[in-house]
Amino acid sequence: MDSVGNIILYFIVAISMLVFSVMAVTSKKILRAATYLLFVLLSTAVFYFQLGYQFLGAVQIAVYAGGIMVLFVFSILLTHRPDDTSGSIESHRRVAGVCGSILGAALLLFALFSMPVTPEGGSLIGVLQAGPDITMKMIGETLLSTEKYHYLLPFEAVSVLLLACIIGGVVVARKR
Amino acid sequence: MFGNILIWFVILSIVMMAGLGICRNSSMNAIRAVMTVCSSALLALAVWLCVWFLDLRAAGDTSEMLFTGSWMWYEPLNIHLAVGVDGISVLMLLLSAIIVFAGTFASWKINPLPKNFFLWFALLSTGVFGFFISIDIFTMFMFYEVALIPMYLLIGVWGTGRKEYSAMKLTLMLMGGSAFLMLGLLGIYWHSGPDGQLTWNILEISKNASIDPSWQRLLFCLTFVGFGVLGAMFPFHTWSPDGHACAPTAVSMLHAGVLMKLGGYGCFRIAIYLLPQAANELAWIFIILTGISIVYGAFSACVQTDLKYINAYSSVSHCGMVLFAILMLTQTAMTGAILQMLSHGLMTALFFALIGMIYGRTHTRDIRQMGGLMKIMPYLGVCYMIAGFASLGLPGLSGFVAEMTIFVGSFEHADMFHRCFVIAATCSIVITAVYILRVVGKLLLGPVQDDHHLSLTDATWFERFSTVTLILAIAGIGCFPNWINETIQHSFVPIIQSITQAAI
Amino acid sequence: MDITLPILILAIPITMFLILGIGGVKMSRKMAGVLGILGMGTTMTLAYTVAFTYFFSGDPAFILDGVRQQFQVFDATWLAFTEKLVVNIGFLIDPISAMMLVVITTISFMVHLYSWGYMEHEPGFQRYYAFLSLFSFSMLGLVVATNIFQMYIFWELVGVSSYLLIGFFYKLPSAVSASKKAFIVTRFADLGFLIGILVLSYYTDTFNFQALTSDPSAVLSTTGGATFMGASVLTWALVLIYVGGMGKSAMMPLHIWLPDAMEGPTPVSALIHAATMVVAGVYLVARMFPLYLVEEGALTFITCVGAITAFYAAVVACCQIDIKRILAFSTISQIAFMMVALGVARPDLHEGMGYMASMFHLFTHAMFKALLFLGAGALIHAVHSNNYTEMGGLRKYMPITHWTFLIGCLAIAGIWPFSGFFSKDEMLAAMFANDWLWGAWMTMVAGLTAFYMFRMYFMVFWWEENPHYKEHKPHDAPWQMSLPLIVLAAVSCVAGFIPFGEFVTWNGEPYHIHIELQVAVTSLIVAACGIALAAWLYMKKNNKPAAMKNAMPVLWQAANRRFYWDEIYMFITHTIIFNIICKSIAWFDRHVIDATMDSFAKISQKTSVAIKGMQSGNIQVYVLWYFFGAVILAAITWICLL
Amino acid sequence: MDLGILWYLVPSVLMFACGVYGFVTRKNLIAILISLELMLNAADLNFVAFNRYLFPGMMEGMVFTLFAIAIAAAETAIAIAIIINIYRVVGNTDINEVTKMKF
Repeated sequence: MDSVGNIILYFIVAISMLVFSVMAVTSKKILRAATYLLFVLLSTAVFYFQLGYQFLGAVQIAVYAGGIMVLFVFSILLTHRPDDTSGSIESHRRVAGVCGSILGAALLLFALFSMPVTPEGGSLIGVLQAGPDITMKMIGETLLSTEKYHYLLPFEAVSVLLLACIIGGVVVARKR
Repeated sequence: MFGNILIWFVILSIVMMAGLGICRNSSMNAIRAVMTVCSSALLALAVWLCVWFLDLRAAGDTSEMLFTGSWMWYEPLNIHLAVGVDGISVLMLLLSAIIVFAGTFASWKINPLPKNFFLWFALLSTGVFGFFISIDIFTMFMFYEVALIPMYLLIGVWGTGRKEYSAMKLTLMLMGGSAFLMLGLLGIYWHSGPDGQLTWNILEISKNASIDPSWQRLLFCLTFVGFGVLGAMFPFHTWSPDGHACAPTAVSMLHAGVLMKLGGYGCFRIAIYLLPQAANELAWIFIILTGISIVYGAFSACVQTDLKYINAYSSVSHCGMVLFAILMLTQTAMTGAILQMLSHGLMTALFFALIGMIYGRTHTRDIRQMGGLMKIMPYLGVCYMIAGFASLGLPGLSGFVAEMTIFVGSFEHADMFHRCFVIAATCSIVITAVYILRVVGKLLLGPVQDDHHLSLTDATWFERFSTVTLILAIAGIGCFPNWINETIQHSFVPIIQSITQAAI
Repeated sequence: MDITLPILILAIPITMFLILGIGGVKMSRKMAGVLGILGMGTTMTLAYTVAFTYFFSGDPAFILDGVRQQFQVFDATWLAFTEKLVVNIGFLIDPISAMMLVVITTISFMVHLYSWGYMEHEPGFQRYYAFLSLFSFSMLGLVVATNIFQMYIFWELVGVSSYLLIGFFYKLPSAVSASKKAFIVTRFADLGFLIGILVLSYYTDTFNFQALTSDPSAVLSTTGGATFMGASVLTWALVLIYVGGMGKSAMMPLHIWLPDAMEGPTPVSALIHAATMVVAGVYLVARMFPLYLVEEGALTFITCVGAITAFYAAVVACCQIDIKRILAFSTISQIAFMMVALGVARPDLHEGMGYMASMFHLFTHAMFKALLFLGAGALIHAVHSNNYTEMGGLRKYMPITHWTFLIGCLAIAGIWPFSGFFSKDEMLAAMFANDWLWGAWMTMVAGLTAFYMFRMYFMVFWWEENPHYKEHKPHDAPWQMSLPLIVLAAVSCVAGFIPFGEFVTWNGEPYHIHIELQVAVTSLIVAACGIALAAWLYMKKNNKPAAMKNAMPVLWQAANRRFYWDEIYMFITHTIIFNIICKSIAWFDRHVIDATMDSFAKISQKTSVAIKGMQSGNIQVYVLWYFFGAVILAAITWICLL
Repeated sequence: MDLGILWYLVPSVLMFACGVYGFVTRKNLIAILISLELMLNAADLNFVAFNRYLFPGMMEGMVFTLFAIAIAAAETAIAIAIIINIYRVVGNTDINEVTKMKF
């Protein structure tokens, strides 16, 4: 039996997440769309916190909401005049998009609800207690050592990727 | 590996390409020098091989293939670069060398992009030589494809008329044939070793393999149709008129002269030799088709007005004769088939060379717009007549020998079916006379049709060189045919043996 | 016999051909003419030597116990089809080939000499002599063939030489089409010949004449009684081989090329289309005569075809106005005579006299017909026209031509003592011996012969002078042309007295010619009637011929148009074969076969155009498709799992 | 009432569907990128939820989400660089205008 607070929090976050998702993809003004995306990202971060992944939530806020959104906003400001709107494409495409997404969602939801092995009984409290708290020490060890289920090589690869991406971004966007 | 004389055919062709590669695009003389030297070298090599081969045969070497060699190429599939020649391949190599040589001179003034033209031309000849020296069916197939591909560019870039269409049609139809062929060859490979050791080598397959009759029937149809497309068998011949009509001179020469022989040679070497039982059972189907080819091609040629179309249809008829003779499965008829391949190769090459030369002067190939050219360009006129006479089977030229050998050989079958088709095939000699004389009458004889033609010039030295080479070869075969018989007679022994065994 | 002479007989003409053909362009006319004449003269001398040696040396190889033998001087392998079926090139000498050697070389030499004058101003003089040499070579090769295949080879070669020479004036469309026609018609006949050879060789396993003819009954047994459509295969083979002969010898219905072949230069007509090549068919039958004897059906066929042709050609000849055409039809008629004589010959009838008579007539006919053609050439040379309507009264202007021509006409009409009388008499005797029907029929033809020949003679030399003579006075030809006329006329006068039966008989045994008085008198009377009628009608200008023509216009028109054979052939070849068969096949090829192949390409092209919109490059559409695809796949998987 | 796994998965599915819709229908390149971020985010949420509910003792899901976020950052940076470049060349960021490389 989860606490009422948790449930209320859940509903607030879930509803805002869905509403802002829809608004992010339907808004005519691109800057607003970016802002709605920010809210969606923040809501996701709240979910992460709720699920007990504080570090992940922090990263989500810092990198996504902090870093990526800034990029978005800058680029929007660079490439748009304030009164620019971004309309959707032809209506039949929109119909196809609606159909496709609803169909996909329906199929996935149908799959989820008919999943025979769904741990219906699992409550948030229960699962939070089942595992140990994720401490920074554990995260550090996982990312930076080399045993089984430890991720030094991917970590380094990602860092190289980021480096390459920095250089690439500079090169591509540089004024000629 | 380099001690084997046969490899040098391919190496020389590659050297030719390399030599062309270092020429500058604009230096026509350098390009011509490379082509002349290399094609002469190839011709010399072919003649040398021929003499050496006859020497070995005279010395009593009766093994099926001489100058054999085999080098592993791709182990997992047991693909070798296996080479070897018997009398038939030797003659085919000689034929190819003569035509490459003559083709070089026939395209002496090719324009534009001479270097690229000769590069593709050299690649084509690489494929042709490679095909004839191979006795590994995979390598054979590979060289076959090598020979087909350049054709597309050669016709598409240097051709005339609806060249893109024709090039595409020719390539697609031949590639379609290759698809059948590939299936057939794979089938043969998978049945090549009864004891699990699969092989591509023709000699080993013919010795060891005992392919199940029902499989043989399927594979025979696949391979025969595959090669038959290249041999312009009815109803897969339509690439030939369009393709030849649009191709540049040297390419028509090489294509009709040698490439179509690849079809006949392949039918003979692979379809008949490796699948003798099916050949016995199913020959009748293809006898009908090739019989139709012979008569049909000849009739079609009668009403064409484009010189190249006439020759293309006559090629359909004559190449039909090759396949027809092969299917008769008797030694004499097969000898005739080989003779016909040589004869048709040489005389069609001569025809196309002459048509190219005439076209280069009059800028038309429509016989209704030309006339009386004998007066204006007597040398070319006489050559055209000689080619025509060779085609309609004048004794003393190659066509007669070939056709007669085929007829005599085909007549060895006493049943009504074969008789009817042989007699239908013999009728083609009359129809051939009709269309050849029609062309000669309209093109060369009679009054001059177009006054602009009066100022045209006769052949230049390189054109004479090209035609004389071919005429000498044609007359050589026509006057002294027996040495060819002697060259190839051993080569039939194993084939006839396997056919008779299969018949029992 | 020494092998050198025979080889030289064949080698000199072909060498001349190559020299004149390749080097002719660089040669002066005189040089070419002299070379050609010298070459032919040498060949003639050698041929005479060979023939003389054969007939008179008494060598046991040639004559054994009074029977003349066949002798192969050499016989070298040229092409081995199988171990047994081998084509040899050889030199067979026997009575008929020796006789033919003499005939061919003599006429050829005369024609070479004659052409020196006749063709003097024609362009392509060197080429002309080259072709003449090629023809001589081919014809000599044909008669000395040791095997049927060698004969076929040279048979084709004479066909081509004939083609080249008929089309010598290649700028004239009529000459071109005539040469084409000649080649194609004979080629068609050769198809029969070839199939005949194939059938015969399939059963007998040999091409060699000696092997075939020395034991005909053995040949008969090899066929094992095989039949096809009611007739034995041997009959079929022999008839088919004879069809080849029909083509070359212009028998009905394959005669249509010969009148048109007169488009060639006149000396060529004399050599090829009167004296030598056209008798090749007769020679072929004579060569294989023992074989024909065992299949009398084939011989009957030959006789019938010959008899019909002889009559047909004689009737047509009566209604032509082109003197060369008249001579052409008379040639057809005379060759048919020889054919009939061969057809009626049987060993038990006067010891196979028909054979001897046929060969005898071949010999005399060659001489007097060449004479007539060369005479006609001289006339054409003088008047510049082929039609007798442009001539008339020429006897005063051209005495040499007149007298030699008269001798020729008398010879062909069969008037004693000219050569034609003797040979024709023998032939008629042989025919009467076989069946009086043949004899009577052919006697009538002989009468017609006399009539049309003298009709031409009177129209050309008597009748009425052409007014053009005042402007352009005709005159006798130069000596190069007159000399051959005189020589041939002399030969025609005396040739009849040659005891031909001593030299040439079907089995080599000598036969003593004696005049069958009854037959001789009958034929003489009939011929004399023909001549008298011609003289009555055509000697002086009068209205009788025109009146006759008007009396039966249909018949005259039909005969003048050669009973519409050309039209029938034109209809068959041009309308049916060319327009209907060939064009429909060509159409079928373009619009059915090719269209099918193209339609494969078109279908795939259409399909690709239809689906290439999917490959728009628009990533959003791709995602949409991908998503739909994924959803569908997931759904399918899901349903399957349930 | 328990917050089971479905409670997290269902919003994730809906968010993903929104992303798909946006990706397919938006014309602006940046808007498309935004939709992409939505889908990525949905996937991240799934990782985390599954990790928490099915294997609470392990942290693979979290680690992968971390990497995904890092890679998303990299991808966004490059994408935006390209978009800015396109804007300089073409003059706007409409996906239908960017067809020069197509042929």
